[in-house]
Amino acid sequence: MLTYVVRRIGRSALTLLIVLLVTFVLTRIAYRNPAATLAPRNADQQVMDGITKALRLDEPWHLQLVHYLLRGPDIQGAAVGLLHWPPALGYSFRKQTPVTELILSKVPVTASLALGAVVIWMTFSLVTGVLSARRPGSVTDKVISAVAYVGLSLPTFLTGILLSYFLFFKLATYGIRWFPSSGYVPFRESPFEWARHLLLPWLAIAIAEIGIFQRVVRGSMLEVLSADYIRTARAKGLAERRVYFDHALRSALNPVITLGGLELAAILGGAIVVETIFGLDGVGRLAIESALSGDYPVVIGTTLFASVVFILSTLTVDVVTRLRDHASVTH
Amino acid sequence: MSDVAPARATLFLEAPEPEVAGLARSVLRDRSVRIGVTVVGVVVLLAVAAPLVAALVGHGPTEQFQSEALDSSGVPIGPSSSFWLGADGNGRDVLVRVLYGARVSLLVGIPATTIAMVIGTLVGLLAGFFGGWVDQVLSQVTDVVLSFPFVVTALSLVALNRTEDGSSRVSPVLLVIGIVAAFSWTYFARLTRGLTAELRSRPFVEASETIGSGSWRIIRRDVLPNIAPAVIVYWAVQLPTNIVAEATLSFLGIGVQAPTPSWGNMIADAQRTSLYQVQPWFLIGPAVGLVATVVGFNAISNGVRNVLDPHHGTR
Amino acid sequence: SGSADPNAGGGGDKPGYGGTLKIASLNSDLDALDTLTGYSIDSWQILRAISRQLVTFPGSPKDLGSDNKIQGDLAKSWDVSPDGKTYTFHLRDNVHFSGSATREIVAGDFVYGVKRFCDPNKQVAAINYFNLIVSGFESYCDEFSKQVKVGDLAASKAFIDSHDIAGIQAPDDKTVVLTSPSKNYDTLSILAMNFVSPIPEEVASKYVGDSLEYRKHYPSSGPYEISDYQPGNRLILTKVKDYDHAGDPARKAYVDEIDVDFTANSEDAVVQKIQSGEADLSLYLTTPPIATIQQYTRSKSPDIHSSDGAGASFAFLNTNPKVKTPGSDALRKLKVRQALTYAVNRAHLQQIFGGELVAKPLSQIIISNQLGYEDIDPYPTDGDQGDPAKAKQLLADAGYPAGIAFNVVYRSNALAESEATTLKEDVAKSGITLNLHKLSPDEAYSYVQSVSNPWDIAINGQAFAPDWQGDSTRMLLGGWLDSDGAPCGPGNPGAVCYDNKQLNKLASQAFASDDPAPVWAQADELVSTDLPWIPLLELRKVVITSDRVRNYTWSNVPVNPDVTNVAVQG
Amino acid sequence: MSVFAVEDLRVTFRQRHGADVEAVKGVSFAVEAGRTLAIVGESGSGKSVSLLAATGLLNTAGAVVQGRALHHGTDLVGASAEELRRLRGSQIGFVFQDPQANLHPLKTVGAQVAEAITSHRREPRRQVRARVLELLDEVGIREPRRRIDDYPVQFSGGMRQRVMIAMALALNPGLLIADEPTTALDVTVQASILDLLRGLQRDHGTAIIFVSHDLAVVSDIADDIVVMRGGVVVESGDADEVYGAPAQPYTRELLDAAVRGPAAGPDVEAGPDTAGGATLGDPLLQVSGVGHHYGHRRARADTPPAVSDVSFDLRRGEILGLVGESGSGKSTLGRIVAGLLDPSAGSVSIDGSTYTSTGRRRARPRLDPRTRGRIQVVFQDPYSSLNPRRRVRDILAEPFDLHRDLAAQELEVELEALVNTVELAPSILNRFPAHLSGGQRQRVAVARALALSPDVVVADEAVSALDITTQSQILALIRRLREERGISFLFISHDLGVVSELCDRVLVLNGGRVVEQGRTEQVFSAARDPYTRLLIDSIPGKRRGLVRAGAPTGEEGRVHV
Ligand SMILES: Nc1ncnc2c1ncn2[C@@H]1O[C@H](COP(=O)(O)OP(=O)(O)OP(=O)(O)O)[C@@H](O)[C@H]1O
Ligand SMILES: Nc1ncnc2c1ncn2[C@@H]1O[C@H](COP(=O)(O)OP(=O)(O)OP(=O)(O)O)[C@@H](O)[C@H]1O
Ligand SMILES: [Mg+2]
Ligand SMILES: [Mg+2]
Repeated sequence: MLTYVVRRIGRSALTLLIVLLVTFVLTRIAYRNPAATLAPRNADQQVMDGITKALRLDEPWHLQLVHYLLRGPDIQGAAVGLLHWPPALGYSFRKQTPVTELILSKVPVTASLALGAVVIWMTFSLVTGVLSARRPGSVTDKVISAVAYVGLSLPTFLTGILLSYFLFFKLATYGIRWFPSSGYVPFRESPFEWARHLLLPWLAIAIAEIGIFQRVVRGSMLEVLSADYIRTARAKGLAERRVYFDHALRSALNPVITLGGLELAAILGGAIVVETIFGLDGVGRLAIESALSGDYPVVIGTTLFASVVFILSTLTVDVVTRLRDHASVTH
Repeated sequence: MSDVAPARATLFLEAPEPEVAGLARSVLRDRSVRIGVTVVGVVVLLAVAAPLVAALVGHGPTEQFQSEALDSSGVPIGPSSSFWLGADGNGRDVLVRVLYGARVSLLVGIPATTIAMVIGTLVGLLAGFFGGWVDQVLSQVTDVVLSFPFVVTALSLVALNRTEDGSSRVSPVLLVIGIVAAFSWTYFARLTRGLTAELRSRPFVEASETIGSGSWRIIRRDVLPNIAPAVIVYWAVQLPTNIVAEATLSFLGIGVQAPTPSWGNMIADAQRTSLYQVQPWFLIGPAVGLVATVVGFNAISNGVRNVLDPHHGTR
Repeated sequence: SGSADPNAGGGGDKPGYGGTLKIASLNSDLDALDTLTGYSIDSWQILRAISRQLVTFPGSPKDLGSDNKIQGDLAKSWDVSPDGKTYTFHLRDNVHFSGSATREIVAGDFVYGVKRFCDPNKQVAAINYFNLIVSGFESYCDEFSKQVKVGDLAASKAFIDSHDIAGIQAPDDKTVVLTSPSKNYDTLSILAMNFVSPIPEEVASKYVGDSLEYRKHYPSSGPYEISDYQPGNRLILTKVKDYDHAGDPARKAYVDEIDVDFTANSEDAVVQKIQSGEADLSLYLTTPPIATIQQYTRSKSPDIHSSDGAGASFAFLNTNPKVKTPGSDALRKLKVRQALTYAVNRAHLQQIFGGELVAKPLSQIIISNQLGYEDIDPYPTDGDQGDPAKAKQLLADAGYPAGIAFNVVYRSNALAESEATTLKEDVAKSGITLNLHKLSPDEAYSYVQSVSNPWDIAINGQAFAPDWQGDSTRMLLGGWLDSDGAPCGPGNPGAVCYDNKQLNKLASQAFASDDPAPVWAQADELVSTDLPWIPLLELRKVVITSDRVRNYTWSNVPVNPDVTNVAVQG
Repeated sequence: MSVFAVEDLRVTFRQRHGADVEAVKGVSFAVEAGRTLAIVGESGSGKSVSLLAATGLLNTAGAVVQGRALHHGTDLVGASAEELRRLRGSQIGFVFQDPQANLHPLKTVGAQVAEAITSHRREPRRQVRARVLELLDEVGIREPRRRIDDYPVQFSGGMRQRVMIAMALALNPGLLIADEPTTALDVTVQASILDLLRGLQRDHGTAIIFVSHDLAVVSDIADDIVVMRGGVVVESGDADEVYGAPAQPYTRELLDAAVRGPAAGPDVEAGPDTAGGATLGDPLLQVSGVGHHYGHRRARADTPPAVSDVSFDLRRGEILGLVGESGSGKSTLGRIVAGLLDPSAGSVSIDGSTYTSTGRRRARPRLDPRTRGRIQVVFQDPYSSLNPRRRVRDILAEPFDLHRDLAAQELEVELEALVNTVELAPSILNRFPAHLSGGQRQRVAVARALALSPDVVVADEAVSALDITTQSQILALIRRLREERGISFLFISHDLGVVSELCDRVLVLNGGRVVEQGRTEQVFSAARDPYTRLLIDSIPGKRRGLVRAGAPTGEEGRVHV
């Protein structure tokens, strides 16, 4: 197990390095004339030359990469290179802020978004998935499955628009202010406001995910329910509730965990659409805004961040499922 | 989105009926498939008929009818006898644009998914069949692609696509196809890799070896035909996902470019201009188109899975 | 947070003190907050609350054009030398900074502010204005950029400490003396912009210009100070404790708090917030969506306000001689430019912008409330609908009988996108093909600046807003289009490389003139015929507010509501 | 009154598409306290379905159950779910076939046994645990205190089945239903599980219903017998009577098929120099010092090699049996001989030329085409050894395609000859494997192996998955091929009975090593190695004299493992 984890980490590091290389080269080609994009508005040629010098943009790109990987030059008092603690991911001239700081300041929002959404969608899909699998083909199953279908077929941006229009705007015009349209209140400021502000975004994410996961849980449950050991559980005289939720669900969870890890990673790496629609100042919005505005140090930073999140969560999922499988390996 | 299939895909290897004809017959008997085929059929028909409709009502997809379809302060009219779904903020016919939007969705979704399928299947076959370092290298590549964030990378690629003279290197639609394919082949690769590795240890593959078949021959004759049904079903699973991906890119403004209509950028337009509040069809038209298409394809893939995988369906 | 003031709300439209003014921003952050760097009407709208100048405009409830009476701000009075080149300002007593500095504001703070202008870290666009009105400014800046590298804070500070500008002096704490190399009729107007604001050196020199840190430690000279700033989330301005209202006649500062909400990401979200009462005003919203305007006007809502003088929409042409695309080569021919102006259907554009309330066809460079405006139309067409036949003819004459294609870049906002797509459709009838490329708002500015980006035509929705109402004609005719005032190259707004010696001559005549209007009119006719840009629409400013807003006031310089003079109820 | 009686039970499965399946068509039987009722019958005869239906465990939505199932007089068909739940586990215990699949993989064995108690009684945790330990001890788990918190995967198959039995007996039910409880286990383990059941029945007076398809196994334990076929009971009665004088032809057929005699290879002569080696020809294949170790070099330290230092000769026309417990390395050795796996030590040669040996770092060895054609394989599972997507014609034509350039006409002739050899009709060529019976499929697999006229065929459990009748047919085919074509077979099986009947010589593997080799009848009658003896002793069927293993006379020698 330990050697497995070590090897996985080695591979992940390699993955990360390749992601970094590709992103670096990609942004270097994609954003031509970076100094102009990075300079403050109205900057003249001198300022741009200054930025070019400071960021060593006049050097060949492989040297730039070396600077980036090593400590790099100091810009306005902050290192821009990776070999530095905490690793600096460059400096955003546009925002006049080191990239690492910028990203870390957005993490709480995105994390709140992801975690709340995952709790909602997992709870709902586990319950509805089990209900569906209990009597496949029954009315309950058909209704739940049909709803799940629509949920999974709704693009998040559409759900977002509709939720915001009906639950915020329409209600608000009738004077009912349950849901704010946008914004984020930190949890430690007011847990209630935190949840109130995030409820619609959570729903927007959860609706699609419930659609997916309900089906995964259902399928996985159906498969598990036909397993011999479920019959054994019944043969012991176990109550049906325990058969479903203890025995069956326990084994049915593997695909749920695997897929859940992937989806969660994608959201943690930046839920661009939802963050944009609901004006959440998270990593996703930072990523898309920097990409749109050509603030490429931030583009590289957010890309790396998303990769790290993805890699960490797949690693976790792998280790968890392996630990579970460890108990169930069949040879 | 979904990688449900890989987790359960080995079930397809146990597909009850080997003949394509028989399979098709029982697939078509499935109710969900029939609903899906009907919906998708209608969408395809409408997409094909888009120019006809355009000619019939006399409105091109990007033609603006400011004088007929907008009032003096630029507010579009709602449905009328000549504009069946009303107009958008530029005085363009929403119906015609929705129909042309269907073309974009299909013209992006189908090739993108197919390309992804071909690449992914090839990669998965090689990795699963040869194992060892081939697998290591290909898995590494897959990992790298998987860990790229979709939208941001797409944006970089869009920026990359702009040439020195400001035009695009390849047409934006091709680029969108490429981006969507680039991000979805990995799912096919994971699926095929698992299936191939599973098949690799099947006695009939070993049996082929014992009569002296080479690797390629085995891949072609023994592996490919057996993973094909799963791959094709997964194609149908991935297609709606990719249609949504295109719409999302267009919604974010990095997919199909204005004035070419795409459901994604139409919805974005309707939302951004708030015009959906006075001309709801501006939003409902493309939204219904998109959701119906996606539901249709989802129904088909689900139905096919029901048939191929007895656990999945209702009995 | 509610209001503590018993006057708050109250009957009728009488403004009361107290309450929170909530502003929904379309952008996720301010483009600038430093008074030196801020050069957008939206940053000015906020800067109005947190900075004061020597002179200012007091705001007007009627419209933008009527807010044209300059009055003393931090200067209680001033003297002008007989040659009109030297201004001596006498500062008010008992005015203080707030926020990260709380000491009294002294004359040296203005001098420091101007000296900071050409720090290579804090580039200012308006630098051309100051070349004109501050003697010795240009050479100071040259020296600055020679000696100081970008990113080197210590060197900046050392340079500022050791070098002086001849044209701006503080003989004592209460006196600022400004000397210009030549006489300018609009010196005071220029000073009314936020560029010349007092800045405490002990704070400002610690931070990188307009960085997040600086914004968080912003030293305010206005009635409000920054109490909380989270880019992407919110900015809260709180009224300075025990603010001396008597010492600030131009800003009533009714509200206790101004709360800028950066979380609305689309035009739709912004207006929904205002319509639902979650916000009172907008920021970065050029014009409310047509649908919203219609809803307000239909219901005869008192909460929609409009004014002339918002600015204009132009199609910028790439006149940079270094650019060699087929399109820009063609555009160097007058006939092609004329063809383009005939091809445009201004009536359509007006309609998609939202009709009469929002825009009217524009056939010249300056707009109706600018000095020297006379309604001219060198290339008239029927009902402003354009004349495709004529356009085709002109194109053929210019050597493009088969038509021509241009690379068009446009800003990705709703207005510019509609404008660009409508133009594309309309000019197609004249055989002109527009290849559209979308640019993000942030990217757009630098994109058009760079010579390596081969665009031919740039569409912005709103291309410009006057720096101030009235005699700001110099901004266009003596600034952007004047190759003496704004040499070709980056840093030049709109990247204009128009070079017309005749215009330059007229402009320099006008600057020194006591009656510049006829000169400007002549200059306007000259360029409007020569078409350095294709004028499309003159824009009116339309603002919607929540029903809590009282004492709605326009503010000249920001071309926006005056946040220091509106009040809220409840 | 019987403990449990089924009367005229009928089970029908409604199908989504196609006709309904009537799996059980009116079955009746009964079991008394302290007695064992054995239900036997071929696969698919309805044994499991009838028992599951009778106890409400048929977890299929579309199943319709009619008739009566009386437990101490109470009818369970139509009883409420709660009522059934209360009976199950407390009054009726179950042991199912596959101990691997019947234990929850993610719960400790202790927890699973405890559930059997807690689902019926509320008892303090400590008390339950004590009882679980007691039960584990009772079913023969050594050191239960140490093993109680292990997961099933840490248990061997036999131990898992003991855990299942512990679960079934936790509340001391009056009735134990054991559905093929030993089928998936090794002979030796099977013997000990049967012992355990007998002991428990003796101590508690439990009524047992014992399901099996194996008459030999049942013969050791049954008091009464029910023979089923196609969903109906064809014969039932006292075990002694049924074994002694079966009334029905089908029962007789079953019994006959179960009878195994030792190899009757023609002209088997003991070579003077070999230890009981029987020979027909010259040594053809030489295996010398072969060993194999799976896994990476680092991992090898912890695991013993799968095969080590195995040497033997295979002569022309000889059938060599390879027996041993599961995991003893039979298949590994077979794969090495077949050239599908490189050994990590030693070499294999045919006619003196070595074709596979150690030292090559490849996933798969490559044989030159000629050698490849000389050594062929028939695999265990007839279902998975044929590509389901290809027609029999394509499958059989493949070897010709690869090795010989034949015109269509010639190919057709060859193919027909081939199916003839394996006693199939040419019409089979156009079918897909899915449309063949198990026996037909295995014949196709044999035909494919024969297409290249091999000298050696490795048959790895080639008949183990087939039912008894089909087994006999395939064995006869193998014998015929050896006689007509002089093909040598390496016949791998865990079924001592089959081996004793078919093979000229046997090789006994234990832990990857050869512990005994010699002429079949010699090994079976006078095994020298204790392990071999244990294997032979574990062969069921002794109670009723069905087995007289290795009896050279062969008159009533019935062996089945
Ligand atoms: N869920 C089901 N749906 C349809 N048919 C079924 C179902 N379960 C079992 N059958 C059929 O019922 C018949 C009897 O099956 P059963 O499992 O009782 O056989 P068995 O005698 O126990 O065989 P084995 O020895 O293989 O266990 C078979 O033909 C089987 O295909
Ligand atoms: N591919 C493999 N990788 C690692 N270990 C293996 C592999 N195949 C078999 N083994 C191990 O090698 C040993 C011998 O296995 P083998 O399959 O040869 O046994 P067998 O005698 O054929 O058993 P059975 O009767 O169950 O088929 C076992 O311990 C098994 O777990
Ligand atoms: Mg059975
Ligand atoms: Mg084996």
